[in-house]
Amino acid sequence: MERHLTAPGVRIRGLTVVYNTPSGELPAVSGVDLTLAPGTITGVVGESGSGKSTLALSMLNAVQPPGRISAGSVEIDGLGDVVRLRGEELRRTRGRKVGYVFQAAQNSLNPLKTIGAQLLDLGRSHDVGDLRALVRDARELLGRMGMDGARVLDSRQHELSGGMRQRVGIMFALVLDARVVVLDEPTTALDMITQATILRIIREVHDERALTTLVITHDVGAVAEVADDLAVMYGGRVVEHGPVAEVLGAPEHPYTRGLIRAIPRLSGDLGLARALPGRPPTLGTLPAAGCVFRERCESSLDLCRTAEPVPAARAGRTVACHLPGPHAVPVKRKEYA
Amino acid sequence: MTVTALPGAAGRSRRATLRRNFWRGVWRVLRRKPSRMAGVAICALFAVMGVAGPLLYPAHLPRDDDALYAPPSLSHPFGTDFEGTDVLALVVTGSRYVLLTGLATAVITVALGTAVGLFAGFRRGWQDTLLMRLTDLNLAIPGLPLLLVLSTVWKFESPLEMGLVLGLLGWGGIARAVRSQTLSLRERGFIEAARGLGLPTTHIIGRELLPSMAPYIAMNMLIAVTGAVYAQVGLFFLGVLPFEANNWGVMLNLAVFSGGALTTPAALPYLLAPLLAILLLTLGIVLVVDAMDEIFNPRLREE
Amino acid sequence: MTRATANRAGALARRVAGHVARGLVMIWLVATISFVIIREIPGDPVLAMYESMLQKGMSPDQAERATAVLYGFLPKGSLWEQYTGYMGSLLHFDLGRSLSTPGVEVTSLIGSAASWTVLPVLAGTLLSFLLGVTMGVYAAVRRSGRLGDLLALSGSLLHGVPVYVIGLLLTAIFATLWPILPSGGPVDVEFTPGLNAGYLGSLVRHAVLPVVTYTLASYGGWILAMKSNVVTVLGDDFILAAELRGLRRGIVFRYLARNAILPLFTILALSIGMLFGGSIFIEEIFNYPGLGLLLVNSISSRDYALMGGTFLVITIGIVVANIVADLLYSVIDPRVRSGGTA
Amino acid sequence: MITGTAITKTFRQRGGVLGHREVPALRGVDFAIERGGAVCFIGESGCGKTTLGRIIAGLETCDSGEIVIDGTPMSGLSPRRRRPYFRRVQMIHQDPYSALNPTRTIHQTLRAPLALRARQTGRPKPWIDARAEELLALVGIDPGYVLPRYPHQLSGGMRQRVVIARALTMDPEALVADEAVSMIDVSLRLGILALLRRLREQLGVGVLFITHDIATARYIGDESELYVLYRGQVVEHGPTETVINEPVHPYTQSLLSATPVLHGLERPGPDRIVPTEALDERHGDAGCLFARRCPLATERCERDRPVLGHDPAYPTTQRHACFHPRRRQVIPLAAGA
Amino acid sequence: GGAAATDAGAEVDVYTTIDGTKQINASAPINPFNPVGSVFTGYNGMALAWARNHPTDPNRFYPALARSWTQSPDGAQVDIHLQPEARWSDGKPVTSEDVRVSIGLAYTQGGTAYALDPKAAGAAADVRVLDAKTIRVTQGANRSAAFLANLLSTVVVPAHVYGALLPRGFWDTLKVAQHDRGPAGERAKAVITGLADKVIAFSPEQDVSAGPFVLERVNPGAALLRRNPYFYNSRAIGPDKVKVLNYTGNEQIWNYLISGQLDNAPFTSVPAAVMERIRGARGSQVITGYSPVATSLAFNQSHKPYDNVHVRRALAYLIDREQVTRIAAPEGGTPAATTSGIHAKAARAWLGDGFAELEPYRLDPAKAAAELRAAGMKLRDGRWTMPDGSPWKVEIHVPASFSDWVSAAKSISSGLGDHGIDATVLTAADYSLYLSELAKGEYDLGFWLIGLGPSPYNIFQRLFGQANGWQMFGGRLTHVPPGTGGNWMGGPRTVEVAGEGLVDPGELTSRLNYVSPGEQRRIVGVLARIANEQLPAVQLWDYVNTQFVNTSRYTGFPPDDSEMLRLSSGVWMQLGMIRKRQP
Ligand SMILES: Nc1ncnc2c1ncn2[C@@H]1O[C@H](COP(=O)(O)OP(=O)(O)OP(=O)(O)O)[C@@H](O)[C@H]1O
Ligand SMILES: Nc1ncnc2c1ncn2[C@@H]1O[C@H](COP(=O)(O)OP(=O)(O)OP(=O)(O)O)[C@@H](O)[C@H]1O
Ligand SMILES: [Mg+2]
Ligand SMILES: [Mg+2]
Ligand code: NI
Repeated sequence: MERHLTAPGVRIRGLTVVYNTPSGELPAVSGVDLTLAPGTITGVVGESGSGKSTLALSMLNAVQPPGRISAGSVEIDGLGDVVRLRGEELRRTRGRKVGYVFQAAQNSLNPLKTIGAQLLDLGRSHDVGDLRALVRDARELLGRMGMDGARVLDSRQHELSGGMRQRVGIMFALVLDARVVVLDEPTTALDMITQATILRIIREVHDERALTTLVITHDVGAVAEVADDLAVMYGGRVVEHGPVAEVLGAPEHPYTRGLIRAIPRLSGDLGLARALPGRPPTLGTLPAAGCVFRERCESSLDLCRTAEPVPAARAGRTVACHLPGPHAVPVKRKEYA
Repeated sequence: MTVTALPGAAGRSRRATLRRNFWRGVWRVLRRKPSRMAGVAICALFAVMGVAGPLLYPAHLPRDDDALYAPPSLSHPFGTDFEGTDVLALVVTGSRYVLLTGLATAVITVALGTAVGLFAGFRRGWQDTLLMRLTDLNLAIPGLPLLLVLSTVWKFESPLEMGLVLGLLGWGGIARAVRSQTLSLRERGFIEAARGLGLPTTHIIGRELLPSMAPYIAMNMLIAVTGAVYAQVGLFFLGVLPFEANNWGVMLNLAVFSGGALTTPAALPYLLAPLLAILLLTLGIVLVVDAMDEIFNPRLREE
Repeated sequence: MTRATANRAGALARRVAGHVARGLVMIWLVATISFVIIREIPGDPVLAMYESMLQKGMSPDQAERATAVLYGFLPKGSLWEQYTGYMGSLLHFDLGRSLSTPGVEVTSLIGSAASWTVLPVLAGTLLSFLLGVTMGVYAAVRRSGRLGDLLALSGSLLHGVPVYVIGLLLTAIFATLWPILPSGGPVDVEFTPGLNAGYLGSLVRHAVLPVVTYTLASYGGWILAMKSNVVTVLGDDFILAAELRGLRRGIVFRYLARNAILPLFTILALSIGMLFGGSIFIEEIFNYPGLGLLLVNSISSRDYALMGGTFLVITIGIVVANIVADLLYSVIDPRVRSGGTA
Repeated sequence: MITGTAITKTFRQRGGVLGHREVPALRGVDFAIERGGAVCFIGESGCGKTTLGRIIAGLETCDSGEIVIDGTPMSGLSPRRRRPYFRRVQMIHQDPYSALNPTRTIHQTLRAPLALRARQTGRPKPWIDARAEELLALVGIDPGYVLPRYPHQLSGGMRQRVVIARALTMDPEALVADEAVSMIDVSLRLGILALLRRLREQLGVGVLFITHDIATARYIGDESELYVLYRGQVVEHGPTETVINEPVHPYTQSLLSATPVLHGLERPGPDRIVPTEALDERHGDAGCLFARRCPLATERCERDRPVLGHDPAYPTTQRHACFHPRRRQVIPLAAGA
Repeated sequence: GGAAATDAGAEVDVYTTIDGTKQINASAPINPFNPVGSVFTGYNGMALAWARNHPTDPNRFYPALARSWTQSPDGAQVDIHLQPEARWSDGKPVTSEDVRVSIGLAYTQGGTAYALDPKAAGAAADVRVLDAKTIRVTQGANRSAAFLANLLSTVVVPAHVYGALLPRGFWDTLKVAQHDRGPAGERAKAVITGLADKVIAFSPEQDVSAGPFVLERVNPGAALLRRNPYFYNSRAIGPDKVKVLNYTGNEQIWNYLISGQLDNAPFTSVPAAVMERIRGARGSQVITGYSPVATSLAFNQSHKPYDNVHVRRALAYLIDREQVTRIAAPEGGTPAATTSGIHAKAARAWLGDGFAELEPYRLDPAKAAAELRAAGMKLRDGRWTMPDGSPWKVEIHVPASFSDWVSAAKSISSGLGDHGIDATVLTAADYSLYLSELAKGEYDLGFWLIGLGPSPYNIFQRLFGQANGWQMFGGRLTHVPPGTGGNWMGGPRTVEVAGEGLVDPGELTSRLNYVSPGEQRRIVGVLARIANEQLPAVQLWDYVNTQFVNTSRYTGFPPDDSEMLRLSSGVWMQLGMIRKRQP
């Protein structure tokens, strides 16, 4: 099969997703701008409740009620604005154009059907003419990920280990040759060694198939291992976005800085490590105006209380903070928004 | 670290606040759907009927010798029975026995079922196996047929006895469900933690396990009330229970078998009145059960 | 692979054996309990038969002639002797001879009654199952809408209302106020039994009210159970995952339905077993000659053998249904079928 | 203060009427913890960490072996007599969501054990409420805010602190913290770890820390010891820093190598060994338990099982169970270095 | 179903009825010896003759298989002459041998006429076939006035079907059983009674009937009979088929009647409202006649205070029998004129003017109060108490399954309540239980059937028989104390009767069996007075034989008070009455 070796780019603009709660509609993602450069892996990190999964679901226009996308667009090269898609068109996009690996891939398979049967369902749903070829592809992909494809296709969910299920999830996302892949917490609940393997597979498959990949996780370490770019979310906003090494090596946003400092690490000075003070915000406790992070920020300004910082390019990345950055170098290599 | 000794009153007032908040939460849950209010109103109506109903009428209900099976009228909204007694009065005064039995049965069923289920689930081991076999047996014995057989041996002379027998027959389902709930709750950290802290078993069962199962138990209790009312009215209807002057089931029985309610419309009101009472009671309880989960769940109660 | 299959079959066989063993113990226990209870029931069947014949206007001599012979059918010997005799003949599937239908084997009475019970029970249960399951899915999918609410409420109400209320109301409506259906009996006698239109038509016409009553009485339970199952499955990740893979709605729906129905099949098996005993009210109201009515009549005529036999058969129905439900569960749910810890 | 010798535990799983399946969870584990000391157990999922923790906390009994608390061997005592000893060892559960009864306020949750404690020690009633506030303050949360609330109204971090406070009501001498931070947001993990360290230092409470994330083990404080468990066996033991920096056993090395590298802050260690994924564990119990996954395994490893012991080549504080011991530098190094 | 019935009836004439004596049981054999067998008296079940419904004389019959009979003047010997044309439905003639086999089979079942015990009153001692159509039966030593009646009610079955049931040498064995006093006799008795099961269980493949109909098919809901072309009076039979519907409760019969499905329904109790609807049905007619049964409220005289005759009388004065009957049996009963132990119609015939002299016990609170005071009962705050001041609660027991009795009991208790006596109704789960508890003496007051005519012995044996302590053992009368041997009424063994002195009512009753008609009349008079004065029971209402017929398809039903009314419509047809209505 001949592959087009140009990966599509993805541009999220002004995306706002609200959830309908007893206290009104509250934004879980508000005004997010994010550009996924073609052929890169972008990692999104953030604490629980920061809106990562919501963002990921928006990429397929699949926010579940009581949530809805209230504003913004998700432009994917060759597809247009996913948020506008409806009905059949939307269904065909899912799986075929945009692959999604579920947060809890552990449970993302129908417990009653074999993987093979579910694969055929997938093929039929997307009018794949040659189902044999589909099965062959799937077997190949599974083999590529270090499994016995034939056996896996014959198995049901409960006969597979966590790591295997996760790989089956990845297979489902890729087997129809989707070029944009979204992985939501692909390694949560897996142990260290399995996690390492999955991360390696993600990286390799991404490179082989020329994908544009979004990896969502709360584990900075996992992202750092695979991603090219890193977006840090807090309270429904992307507060910092840039090349992974730079964001980690020289965090600009105080939240990023605090987050990195809070990661337990195998080496380095124990004394420097410190937990972020305060509690992670939830929909209800997010401040209505000003910077969402200001209550936990060690260097918040008066300005932070009234004005919400606008994401701005600085030091080779985009940062949403009122604090002046150390070196204001314009974005060079890629576009970060 | 500051240590402030709190006066004992603080604890008490804290508890009072808790209670107040609880009732406020209940109110909020009920207000969320008007149907729930209706349910509570219906249940309250029946409760009042059971408590005060018989007081509204003389001990011997008046009879009108010339109005046997009279059709519905203003003075007799549901007509009269074979003796010329007002049917509505019969339904109202009959509610006490029916509801009392229902309540007695429900209490016994739930208490027994919960106790067995809790014990089995909490103790595990051979006691569990034994109790579960017993439960299986209880479930395998067909209840209604056995009741029919028993009714020839046992004189159900008081609502309590009635409740006891119905309760003894019906605890199996609850026991099994409570056991599985207990088993799953046991796996929850907080029960294990309580055991690790060395808290007494009474505390663990009474304060930790039971409250967590409260909505479930309360729901079962209500359902058991209806179940008992039905079983009992049904047995009276079949005519195997001792005669009670005013009793819904006896009314059904007499309406069908001596009034010919299913044959001519004349005695139909006499049949329909208790049927409607049962329907209404069911409706009320169904509507209240609907709110039960939210009432007992602090999270749902508050929002 | 073959080894695994063999292992699996072995595990299943062991499971079946275990269930059957436990079921047998249960049946023995129930048989013993019912034996003791039934033998302890006071009441003189012969006297009762005599007196009721008098009341029907028979002359005392005639009545005496008709009942005198029944004394020979009364159980004799000590309780223990009766018990061992009873258990012994149980082993030969011999339930003794009926007293109220003298000279007739209890097994044959039960056999013919069972066939009348099975017909409407099966029809009613299956009908209510289908109806309840469909409506349950609908109520779950539309659970925030008015219609869904209404469906669920109707389910709770019907589930809660006792079966005799339904039966009495239906009879009052369709046999009394607006008499379009026969109010009782199993079939008209004019028609030669067999596969002819008249007989079958009559069979169906007589079965309508009982079956509808069964259906309405159990429909509520199904709709509630199905609704809650569907809501649970809807919350499961694999449904969302299937949607996110772009599966056709029909396929997603099938995933949903299959997973939600699965646990219901075991309840279905159980409820079919239970209904044999629970049919008393319906059979009483509609004069349907099934097991329930047989039991009631055997009790009032103190037909010990028949009473014990019917009771036992009803219990066996439940025990067997339990076993079937358990096995069914392990057969249709692959998670249990493999027998492992998964 | 607490020592365990040769602790074994085998679970029997019922498989039908006759068949039993035996799952060896622990195969002769020795450990010792001093007053105010810290012991960490690490290992993959299913290696027996939780089982060990529960045995130490008295929630489970071992098949053989001996737990000695304050010089009293537990095996000789009746369950009733054992209880006061085990009360000195309190367990902190992994999941702060299920560890608190959702129907009880924090005040109620703390009151019950405190009332018991008051009865045991003959303290007056007012002490109970005072002590509750004191303990909450000790774990770093505001008693006034927390006491009247239900668990669902608190964040994960707060809940875990409440759980710790509850464990402290019994004035324990040791805490068993089973994955106590793995369900807590990354940004807050260090806070809990720091709290445990502070409890060690201030109250002299020993901490048995169970984790699958070796990095967190470092943060439990100085002088902690690390036990690496593999399939119910300790394969390496030594001071935490030593084991992390100079692991000897290939399994330890695999675990450490699997830890993601924070690119930009760190670079991989030179000797990382590629971890092989978990095989079906039902296979072979002969020889070294790790042999099938070990890239270095030889014939001998398949045959004999190495025992945990000192190796003259390494400091006396470090023990391992391997026929091919070799120190490797696998942990990430600082990026700048 | 009604519609289906009329559809099918379009081609053949189907006569629809129900059997009042038993429920249809499709599993039961087609065998008249089986109490629930699918043999319907008068249709496919034939006796030698059919008893007339006479108030006083049990020996009046309509001929059936016996065309005529002659009894010797002393009543010891009866010659029976069979219908010369009688044939079985397979064409074989009905012969004396058939009758002999039937009598032989009857011996295995036990009964009055065919008792193995030769000392039993009215037992047949010898059966002799005189010719193919004549048979002679001789009564044993203990003569009974009921002998002829019992003999003529013998059910006749075909010898070629049932004959094999009697083993070879049966009649010799019977002789031994009847006459040998030693072990051989006992053995022979055992052999004969041992046949009972086999006889009852005997199940012919198909019906062989000498009646006007023969069974075609039976299912749980109904039995279908078709005409027997060989019936001796076949020309008289109108319908082609007879459908006997099953019923489990009266309410079903009501439904059948209202929808006009039944051409005839025998005695059925009916509430007033239903009766109105039935009368409203097209062609529907109600025939009433004499039914020798009455309902009473009987006392347990071994329980206080019912041992006191004043208390019993007081209660009798307080029961408004008119009202009770109106509530419980508005169509099926007439309020008892007094308590005589006899149905009013028979009582008038037996007692003549004496009937009017009996105390009628009309509702009279004042007399009741006087009687209660005479019994030492006390009135406190408007409620009567026991002489010692302890509360008095009248507990009326009824079986729950008889709704008319339940309503009556309720009405009585309400009425007593109105007059200061606390009364409750207690039900027993079913009739079996009721009877056994009653017999054990557990009840104070219970409902009890009395007045079973027409034989005077049967009438009074209900009041002064086993239930009151008098038992017949091997032809000897004994008396057992209350609480034993089924003596629950607990009355005194002897009573003072004005003009008679001290009499033993049980002994008097047993004498009714064999004394001359004149003596019978005298004894009945005495016993009626005892029943009226001593009040072992309060007679509540006398049943009326209410029959329903529908004349839209058939005509020629018997009129009110016909002596045929207790016989099935099959007998009416045999007697040539029922005719198809001409369009
Ligand atoms: N169905 C819902 N109804 C109401 N609020 C919701 C719903 N789903 C999510 N939210 C809220 O939206 C916010 C974002 O949720 P989201 O699941 O996107 O977070 P996340 O970053 O993926 O968190 P996690 O790391 O826990 O998966 C949270 O505050 C959450 O409480
Ligand atoms: N109650 C039990 N019954 C049967 N087997 C058990 C039981 N508890 C644990 N096991 C088994 O014992 C082994 C060790 O389990 P344990 O929970 O101690 O592992 P763990 O190291 O804590 O794993 P995780 O990291 O997943 O928490 C596992 O194979 C597990 O399946
Ligand atoms: Mg998420
Ligand atoms: Mg664990
Ligand atoms: Ni139910």
